[in-house]
Amino acid sequence: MEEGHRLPYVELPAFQGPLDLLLHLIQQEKVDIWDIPIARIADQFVEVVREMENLDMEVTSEFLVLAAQLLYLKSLYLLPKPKPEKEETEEEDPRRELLERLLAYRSFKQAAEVLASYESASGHPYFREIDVEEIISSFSSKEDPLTEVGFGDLLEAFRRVFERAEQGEEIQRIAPEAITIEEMAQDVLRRVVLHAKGIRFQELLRFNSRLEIVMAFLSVLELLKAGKIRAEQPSVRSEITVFPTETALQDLDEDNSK
Amino acid sequence: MLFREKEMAALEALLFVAKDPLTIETLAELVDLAPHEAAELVQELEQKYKASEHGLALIRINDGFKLGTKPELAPYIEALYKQPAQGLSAAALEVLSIIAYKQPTTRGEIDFLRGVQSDRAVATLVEKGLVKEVGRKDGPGRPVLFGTTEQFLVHFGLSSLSELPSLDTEAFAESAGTAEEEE
Amino acid sequence: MLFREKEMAALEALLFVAKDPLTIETLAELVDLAPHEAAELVQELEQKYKASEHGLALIRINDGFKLGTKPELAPYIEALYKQPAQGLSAAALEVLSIIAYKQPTTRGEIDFLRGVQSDRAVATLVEKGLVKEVGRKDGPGRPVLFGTTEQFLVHFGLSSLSELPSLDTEAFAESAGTAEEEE
Repeated sequence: MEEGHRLPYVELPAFQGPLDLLLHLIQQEKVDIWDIPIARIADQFVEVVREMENLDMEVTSEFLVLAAQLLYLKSLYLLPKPKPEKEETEEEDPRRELLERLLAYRSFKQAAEVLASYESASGHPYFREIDVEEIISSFSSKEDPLTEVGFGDLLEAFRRVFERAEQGEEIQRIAPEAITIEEMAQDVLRRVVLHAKGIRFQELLRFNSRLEIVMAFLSVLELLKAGKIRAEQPSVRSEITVFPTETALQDLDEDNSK
Repeated sequence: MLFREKEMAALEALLFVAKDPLTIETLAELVDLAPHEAAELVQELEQKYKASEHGLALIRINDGFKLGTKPELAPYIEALYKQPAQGLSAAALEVLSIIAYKQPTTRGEIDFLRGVQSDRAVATLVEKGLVKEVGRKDGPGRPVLFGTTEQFLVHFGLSSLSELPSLDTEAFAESAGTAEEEE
Repeated sequence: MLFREKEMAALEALLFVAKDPLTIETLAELVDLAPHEAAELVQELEQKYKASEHGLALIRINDGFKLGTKPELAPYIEALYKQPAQGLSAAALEVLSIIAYKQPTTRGEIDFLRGVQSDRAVATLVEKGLVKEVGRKDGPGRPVLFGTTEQFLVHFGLSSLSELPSLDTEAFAESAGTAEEEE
């Protein structure tokens, strides 16, 4: 190296990466990127990286990789060329890939500088923070969630509840013999609750088997004892009608809150 | 104060972005004016927005101000934020029917009658304003009692709950039986 | 169109409450006007706000409009928020320019173009809402693709990506090919 060759002046911390550093060195040479003196630039690059290490700065592997690449390119120029120069095409320029990358990097860096100037130039507009939920909830006439729902639909929905209670889906799936008094009582109570005006004992039966009649009767007795239903029988021969009591509903809530 | 154009513009911008209302004192400090001057400008702004070609208005909340839209333009904003009509789920409709006919009623009763947990459906109905808490039931746990809302009545064009068509439970029972046979 | 006062007011209110920029078509539909009439009113509004005593401005973002504050009043708003405008770091700006010009693009491509890892900067930009994931690239690892947001346009006072300053070098296009191969 020539004696007295000035150290590249660099503000070390400002580099965004090895390409940034390389670009900086080339710009100091004031030559076109395609005409860079690769040997000198390579030396300078290595020197700056060493300097960075001396300053205990973070020298990422990317810097070292590029330094190696530059030294390799430098070595190519020091070796005698095997081929006559006239056949050399641009594609064979070993610097090509690196320099293209550098050019691309330079254009993005310039674009970044333009963006920075936009950013600081005039400030930018501010917008309101829009709380969509709040806006929607402020509407005086809320969207009617019942659009296209009529009485028919409401009654139909209620009928479905009834239907399920009447069918006692679970009860039907399981053979009555396998059902406990408690389960049977639940089933009976559900239907009694739905029939505020009372339901006849006969209506509680689905299978009409002796066993079911016995089970249902025991259930009614249990529910009567618990005060959840009350029963009316105008005469010994007439049918028993059962009604829900207040207690029945109270217990539901108790069960539910458990 | 026609020559206070920059301060006027700044006030407008501040009142525009403010989430919480800004007091005259805050505004005055931000635009570097005496409070009485700021107050004067705010008043001017308020007047300006009163013109019918303006859709904004100065809204006064307690001691503060912010920009908002004129109340009469709400329908346009509703149209902008109109959400696709979301029908009620079958479950929600069932719960609604139970509440409508058995009100006031509790979650426990609803669950029991449907044979399944109904908390989600109840919450949806409350959120949509069709159902509301109407009190608490005496007894253990004092469970919440639910009833239908005015919105519910409005939708069905009822002036009171007594106008709900009566429920013929007998007919229901029969139709349920029929449905069973058909199955 | 001085007699279109109500529509004018409605437009102003809509542009005030809109979360996303509204197109002329949407506005026209909402205020029940023909698109060319709505466009005329919007332009009138834009002009009106240009007067120096107004702090608001009609901001054009892509094909849409929304109301915002005039850029030059930003210091007042930053004072209100007690948030001095913080510029982006040089690294973030580099990454942002790469994403802006090459979107949709991947972290791999950004790293290659900058010659340095950019994950921190990308994360910062995503956090600031200037950049977002826009999909995934086909191919090994299905890397995330990044693109700029509307907030990006607003932040730099651009109304669309086409207003980005043009990149100067012809090597730009070629380098794209190289980066592709490297990945």
